[in-house]
Amino acid sequence: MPINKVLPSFAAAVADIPNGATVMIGGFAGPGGMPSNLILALRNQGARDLTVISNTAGLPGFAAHTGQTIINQSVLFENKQVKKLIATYPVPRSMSQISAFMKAWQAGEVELEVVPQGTYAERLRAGGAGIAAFYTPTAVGTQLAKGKEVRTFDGRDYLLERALKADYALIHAHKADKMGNLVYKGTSRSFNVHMATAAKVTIVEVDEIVETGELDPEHIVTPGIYVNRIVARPKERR
Amino acid sequence: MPINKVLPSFAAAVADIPNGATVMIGGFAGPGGMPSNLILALRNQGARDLTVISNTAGLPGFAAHTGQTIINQSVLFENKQVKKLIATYPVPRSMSQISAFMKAWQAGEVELEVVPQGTYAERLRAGGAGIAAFYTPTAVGTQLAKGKEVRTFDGRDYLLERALKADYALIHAHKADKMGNLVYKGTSRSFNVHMATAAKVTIVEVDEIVETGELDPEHIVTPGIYVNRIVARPKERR
Amino acid sequence: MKQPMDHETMAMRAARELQDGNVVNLGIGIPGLASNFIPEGRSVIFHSENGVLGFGPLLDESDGDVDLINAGGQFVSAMPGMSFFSPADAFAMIRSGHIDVTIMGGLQVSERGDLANWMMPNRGIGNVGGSMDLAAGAGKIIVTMEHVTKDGQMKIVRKCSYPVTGLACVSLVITDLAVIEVTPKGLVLREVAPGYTAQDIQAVTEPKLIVAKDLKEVSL
Amino acid sequence: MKQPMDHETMAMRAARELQDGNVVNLGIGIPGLASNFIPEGRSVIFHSENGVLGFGPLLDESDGDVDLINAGGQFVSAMPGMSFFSPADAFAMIRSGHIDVTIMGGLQVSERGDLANWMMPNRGIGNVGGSMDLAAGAGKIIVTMEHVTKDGQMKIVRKCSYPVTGLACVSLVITDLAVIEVTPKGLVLREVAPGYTAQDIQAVTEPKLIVAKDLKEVSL
Repeated sequence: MPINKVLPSFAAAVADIPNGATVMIGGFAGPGGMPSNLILALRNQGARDLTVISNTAGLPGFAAHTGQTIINQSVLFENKQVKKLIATYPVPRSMSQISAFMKAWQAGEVELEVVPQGTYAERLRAGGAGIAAFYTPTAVGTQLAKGKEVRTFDGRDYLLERALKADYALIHAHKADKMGNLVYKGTSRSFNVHMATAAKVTIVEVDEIVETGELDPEHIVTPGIYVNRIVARPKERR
Repeated sequence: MPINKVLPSFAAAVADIPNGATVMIGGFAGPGGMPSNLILALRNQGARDLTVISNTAGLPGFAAHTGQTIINQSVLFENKQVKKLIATYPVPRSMSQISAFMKAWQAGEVELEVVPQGTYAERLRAGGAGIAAFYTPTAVGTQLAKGKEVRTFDGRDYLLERALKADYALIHAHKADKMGNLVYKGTSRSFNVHMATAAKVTIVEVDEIVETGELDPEHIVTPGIYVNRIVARPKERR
Repeated sequence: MKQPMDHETMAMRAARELQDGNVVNLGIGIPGLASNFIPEGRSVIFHSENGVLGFGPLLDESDGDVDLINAGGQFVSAMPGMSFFSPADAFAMIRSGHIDVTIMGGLQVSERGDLANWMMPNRGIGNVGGSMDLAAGAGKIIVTMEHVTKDGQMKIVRKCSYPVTGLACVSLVITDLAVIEVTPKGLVLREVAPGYTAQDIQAVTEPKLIVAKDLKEVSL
Repeated sequence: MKQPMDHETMAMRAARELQDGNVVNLGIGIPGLASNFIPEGRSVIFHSENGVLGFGPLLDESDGDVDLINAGGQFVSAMPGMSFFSPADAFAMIRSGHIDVTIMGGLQVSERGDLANWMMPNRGIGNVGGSMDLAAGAGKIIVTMEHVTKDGQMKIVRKCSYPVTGLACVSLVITDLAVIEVTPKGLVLREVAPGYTAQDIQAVTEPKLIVAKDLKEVSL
């Protein structure tokens, strides 16, 4: 049977995510690369007590055009589905902006682990690469090093950091073929590419689905073996 | 000044490699992706006591067409320029074939460190990623784990492995633009792509040099900041 | 009449283990031949350590392209859906459990599934290549090898005397004489080559074999 | 007459530190403005943590593309030689020393070059983003910030009281009042804003400043 991972709806793609699951959510922060329709489907599906691994918790207006409607992780906090967030940039830049996450965090409803962004990227990569842990020079001597092993190599101190893995990854790519090979667009590649490799089930929202063979083997960024489910955005929501 | 890293000759590109340098040599094993002209230039240049980091020590006939002349790492062993080799597949597959490296090794003229290929790839990547060391499940319980720290994460044993770095990398790519952005061809990408990031000075032999801007930003595999010197193969030797 | 399996038959038997949609890494030699015998109706994606997924059948040298090889140095063909990537990415796939099955050659397999296949001790030097990474990371490890060495030494042993490639990693051993499963209880003899009995196999196998209740002749 | 530098002037001064061929990462705010003032004849390659190298000037929102942003969420322009890659690759570049210069904002800089810029303790929560990786990995770290806070607190201090981003990592501090170099011997006052004396700067700087023999007015 030719491999075909395309599903008919975002709802079908996230239907089996159970309460208590660990879910990676891709993108960087703005609308580019954000799997908005999958996030919305997870909001509507209602799974609770989620651990969310995501660069931000939703930043209002980040890298968006004025008036552009942006659906991001924020809806999951508004809907009280998240018990823990692992992120690098959890709150709006300005202290005057209050996000749904910030409210939940202030109310003590959600736990937070802040990770330096390079360590976060590397922990995701390690999760998808079968590497249990690694030593990085980042954050040595800071409060984010608290409780972590420090070790000296060649006269320099490094922190031991563990791999990040998840039950599900919700990501966005530009194009997929039916086998799940993916290409991205510009800086919207971002964390999508690492999360695809680090989750048991990777679900991709794409702008366009093409026939297997249409993507140049030299240009494929995420090989299809990492992808489990593909759903195309309706044209009007691309 | 527009950046232009193109040099006129292979000899000029390797002229400053000193005795005792650590040199990575790219490619996998066959002629595809092998920086043959740079290797030949290094042979002619004559630097001695080199530590060579390379997947093989030159495998006669590997992935080559009958009668095809192949210049590979072997010439450096023939010319007695190497004091240590770090490799995954150091000798010919058949016990009846004797390579220049094998002779030198049997004569006690060259030291050998054998590394599992995945660990080798990951050590190269770590060298280019500022990661000092990492824990991998590969080789636990084997003789290649001798002297290495074993540590248990989530009930599984892992080995601690260190990054590999070098003074110089000699690599092959398909095309370069003048800033040093690189694309490769098929499976000839191989270790070239990791070595480019892990050496202080990366020297690239390419099939073709194009103007900066001609390579699609989505398709560049090695960004130009990793590349120091570029030399094009003469057309008849591509 | 006793009829050991030839290499093609062993490869055919190994290929039967490949399920629809499996991602598969094949060693050179007998394992590589398995790519010619994928059961009808099953899509299998081939992976190689040098950085390629989804390639097609092996090519004759004259048709081959030096820029499209597998890790064994064989020329392979292009297929729709193929992709290229770095060796670090190729081994990331292996270690993270994305390779469902690997078929490898073997020098020795032990009772508990330890594998030795990277070094002939009498040579004093070995080519490890990707074997240890596959032993540590691949989902199901199938070893295809002769049941005994050319000079009659047993290769299925209590404990490997050759340097090991990985510990307790082998799931299934397919030899010219038998198909043997590695289980927590020990080695289970599942199938024999035509004309062979369980006793025949035990005679050339060092550890005590558990004979499957439904022991049968190898079928393809 | 005393004339503090405005943000554009601070950015101009910071831009003078960028050498031909440098790979440069700019934070948002004053650092980002520096991209408008690269000295004539110098080629500088801009890097951003989200996975892009070699982009051009910032774009107005109306001209921007959501698929071409920097890590600060600003729209940037395409340039010949630009490349896209993953964040893990972007931070590999940072940690491995391939970023020559980074210009960042600061909340506090200590005598020995410790930097605090990721968390206002009174907020109780911080956005670390890529700041700690840049602090650990970038070649030369330039901090641009006001010399004192809005309510007159000193920001160049003996020891940071805010949570630190990195230890002994800052090379140069450019404030609205002065240019100060971090050296093994201590902080060296190199340049002052028009009309300011060394005493003026010392009065708003907690650690003892070493006054450069050739102390001069900031020149652009």
